[in-house]
Amino acid sequence: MTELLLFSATGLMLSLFLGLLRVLLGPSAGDRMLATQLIGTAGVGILLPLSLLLDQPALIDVALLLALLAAVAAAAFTGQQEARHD
Amino acid sequence: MTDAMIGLVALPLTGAVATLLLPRSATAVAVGTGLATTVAAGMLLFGVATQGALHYEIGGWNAGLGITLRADGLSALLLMMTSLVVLAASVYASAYFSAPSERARFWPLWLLLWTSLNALFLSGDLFNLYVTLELLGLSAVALAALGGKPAAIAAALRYLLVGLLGSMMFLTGVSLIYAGYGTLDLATLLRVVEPGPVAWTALAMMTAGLLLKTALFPLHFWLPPAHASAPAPVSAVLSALVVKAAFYLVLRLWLDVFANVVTPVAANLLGLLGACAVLWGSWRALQAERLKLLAAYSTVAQLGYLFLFFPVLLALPPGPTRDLAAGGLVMLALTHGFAKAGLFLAIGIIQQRCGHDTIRDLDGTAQHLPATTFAIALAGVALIGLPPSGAFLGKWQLLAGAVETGQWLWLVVTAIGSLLAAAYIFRVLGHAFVHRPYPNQPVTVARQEWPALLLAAMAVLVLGLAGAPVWKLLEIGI
Amino acid sequence: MLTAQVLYGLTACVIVALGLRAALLHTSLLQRVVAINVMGAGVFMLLIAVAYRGPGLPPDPLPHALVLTGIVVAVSATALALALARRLHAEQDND
Amino acid sequence: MNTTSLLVFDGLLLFSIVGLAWASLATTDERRSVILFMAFGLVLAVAWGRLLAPDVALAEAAIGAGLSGALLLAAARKQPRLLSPGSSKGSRHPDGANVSLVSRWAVTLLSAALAGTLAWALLHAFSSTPHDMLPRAISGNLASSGVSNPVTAVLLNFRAYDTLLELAVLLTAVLGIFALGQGTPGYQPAGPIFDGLVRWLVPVLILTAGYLLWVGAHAPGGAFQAGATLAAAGVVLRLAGRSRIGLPDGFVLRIVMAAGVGVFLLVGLTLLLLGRPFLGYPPAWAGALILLIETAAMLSIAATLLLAFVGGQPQSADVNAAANRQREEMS
Amino acid sequence: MINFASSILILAGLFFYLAGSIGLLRLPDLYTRLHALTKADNLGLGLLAAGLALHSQHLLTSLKLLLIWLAVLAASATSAHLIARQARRQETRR
Repeated sequence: MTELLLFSATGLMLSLFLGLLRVLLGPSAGDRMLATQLIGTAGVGILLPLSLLLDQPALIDVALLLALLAAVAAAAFTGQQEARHD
Repeated sequence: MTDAMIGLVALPLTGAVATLLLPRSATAVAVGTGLATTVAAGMLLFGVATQGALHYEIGGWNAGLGITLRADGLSALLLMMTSLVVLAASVYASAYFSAPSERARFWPLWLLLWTSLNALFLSGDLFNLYVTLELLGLSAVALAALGGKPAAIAAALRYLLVGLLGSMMFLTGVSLIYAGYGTLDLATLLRVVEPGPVAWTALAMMTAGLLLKTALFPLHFWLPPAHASAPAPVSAVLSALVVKAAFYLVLRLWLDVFANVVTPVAANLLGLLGACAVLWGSWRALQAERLKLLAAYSTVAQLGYLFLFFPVLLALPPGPTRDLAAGGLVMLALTHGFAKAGLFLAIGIIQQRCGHDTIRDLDGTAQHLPATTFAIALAGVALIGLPPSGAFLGKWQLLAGAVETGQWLWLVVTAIGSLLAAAYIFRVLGHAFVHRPYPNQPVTVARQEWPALLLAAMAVLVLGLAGAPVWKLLEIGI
Repeated sequence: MLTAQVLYGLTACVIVALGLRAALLHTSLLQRVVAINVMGAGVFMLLIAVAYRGPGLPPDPLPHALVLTGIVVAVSATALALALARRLHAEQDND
Repeated sequence: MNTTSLLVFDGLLLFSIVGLAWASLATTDERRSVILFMAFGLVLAVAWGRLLAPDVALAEAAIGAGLSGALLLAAARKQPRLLSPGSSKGSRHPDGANVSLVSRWAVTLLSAALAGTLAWALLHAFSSTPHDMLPRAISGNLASSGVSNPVTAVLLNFRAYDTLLELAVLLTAVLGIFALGQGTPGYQPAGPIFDGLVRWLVPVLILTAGYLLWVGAHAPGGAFQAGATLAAAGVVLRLAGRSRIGLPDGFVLRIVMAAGVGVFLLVGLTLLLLGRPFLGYPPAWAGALILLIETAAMLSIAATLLLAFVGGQPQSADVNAAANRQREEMS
Repeated sequence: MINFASSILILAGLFFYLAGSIGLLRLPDLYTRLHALTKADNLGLGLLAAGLALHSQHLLTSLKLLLIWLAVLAASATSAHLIARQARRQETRR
């Protein structure tokens, strides 16, 4: 099981890293936002196996907080857009 | 006596909370708190003088695990100066700010600034020093922005960013120290620190951050606009005390905690920067068109003196001669603190009564505001370093040290700097004493003029004529 | 020496330098604030790397506490800087 | 554990961190810079988790990736191009608006030298055996600290004085912001998608804050993380255009702002009067006193951060409503 | 048995994550990337969370994992909506 957790954490990290490449490559703002979103979900995902792997149950709380705040951030963008255009 | 140390921090902090909750009686609460804090500073000074260096373990945890407050001669003297200057400026401010909303904004921030100064002079822990530096920086910026004009806001903003950069550098050094030595307690560090990559780099980072905060040439660019556009009592405290706090830390680190890490080359570098600051600051002060800007550039120059003599101090062998020179340096810092605070307060009166502070248009001020002009003249005596001011005594001891170690360059710079200071002070007084045939009625503004006069007199008469105890106290400390 | 400690510590040095460089070079105020925050993150990373004692061993809690204090101080300063900037621009728009 | 695989993980993580820092500092687009900074904060939270610092990871998630981002984003939005002191009178930086190539290179070299020097010093520090005096002292005294989470013990007991001053820093910042005048007007009421989100996000955030406060005594968490989470709930409400975002006003607001410092001082000074050292809790009472201080601190922190987001004294609900009505009429 | 099931779920989650990010890098335009990614990472996180919940067999942890998934779903739905609308607006402007 340890190997599996290690493998999945590393794989998710790779996924995050690929998202970073898309951020750096662009080209459009939409692409960057999409990539940022991937970084967010991957970041949340990594913490889950990491929590078991390192025996740190609190990392689940970190993931929860990140997920909730990702929703806040998304809300911030949307709210701003809705206020500007509707 | 050790409770006085807690009082020095807890009293102004409690006052800040009280003035926030009771804005209507804020002035009374603040001045009352100020009196109590000054009594605490006096008690601490007495305690240090009679019992030697004091320390207090907060929470009862021993040094290392907890945070220890420490007071020796140097910190007790600076705390006393802080209390007197802030108390005088508080009395002044109670008349300076007239609108209730202005007062409600001013007092809590003012007392937070005082808290941070006291906490900084007392702190015996590197990370705690970082927190006090940030508290000091943020409260100073918030107060400097109270002027409300775009120029004041812009200057405050730049002041904030520079200060933040400085404290980040300081924190980098602190982290390295923890990495290398596993402790943050200054007294423990004094025992364990040794020359090497960790100590050198950490000291360099901390010093660089502090020099940025104390505005040593060429990192002084932010100071004149920030100090010149703040309200008068704030300018007084910024110039007299806030930059001094960073200087105190450099002194503490270089002469005390890291004394065996410092190299002569580094000390000479500081001295050279100080020399440039003296010359450049005095020159710009001479050219300044506004009084407040003159005072601010003069601060740049006076801070230069404080660093100019670092190489002298470090070249002298530890012993009585070095103690004499160190006492001279502290005396210089104290004199400048009182004199500059008095000068800024006096300039504030001129600004309020005449509606401007343009030097060219000051003609007849001596007839209009005699006491204020006298305060400026007294402060000027101290800034030039004429006898009997404390600065004269201080420079005398330091120059004796420079001669003894054969460092003639500092002698020359001091001479030029003093001449330039005389020139800019007499330029102001020359205008102020021009006799106008139809002068404005002489006015006295007691609640504002007394603080200015007393501070200036403190610099010239008390420190100059009765300064011997300063040297006595410094034997307990540095 | 612990490999992870060294790796994270050296990265922290790079981030401090990146932040300092941007803080000195950027002309946009907002980005200067971001740069100082990045520099701060570098210092925090340094401290947390110092605290690390290896897998399975409890880390030194003291640097963690220092970093928590540092984060709160940094966010306070950021908030004040942004408020000052907002006021400054409002004043300039009025002119 | 197989350390080589963690090495791959670490490598990717560190590349991502440096890459995001670089990307967020290299762009001249303020909005992009802020968004990348938020992503940087998120990845940092993962790194803190990896280095067994879950307390810091929580704070980074709540403040670094969350509230700092919201603050910066609000600033980047309202002044899309203006936020440069170079363009304003009397605030020119010596670099000027256009940084010359020479100074660019000089600064780059300086920074590189700094990185090298720091690395050199750090490697020296790491090469000696780690100093375990303090960690041992902390775990040795943990039993009498009133809490079992060592980080909370350091923050609220061993180094409580730091935390007191830190709360004073927070208070100073918000007073400084207040002195600059009124906050920005509220937002317009949001559309339906957003409203649906708000309806469940706010209660969940408030619950999470309570959980973090309570759990801080024995597990990662505490007043700071909880306060920031609570503030995030207020931020969401404000973004949704609600006129009430959970902030009291007038005297009550001032009490909430001062509560953190005030309660801390009250406890410290009361102990002094009872003949104990300043902030020296009796072990039997330590847990309760810490919880009391933390609750007050959480409220102060939440109010302060929310006020910072509002940008000054909150305008009263009527003013906001009037502004909204006006905007509706205009559109 | 439970271990086996949770392993499969975790691996499947990982697969979707990686597929999504490779799609983000390789697919030709924003729309296809958007669709690939939002599906992939939501599904990926869901499977991952399910696998770990099965593994931990702890009620509070499982609840937290569920909440994490829901929050990410909401976040990604709102931001996907936003990105799509922005892109559409830019196209109509062209």
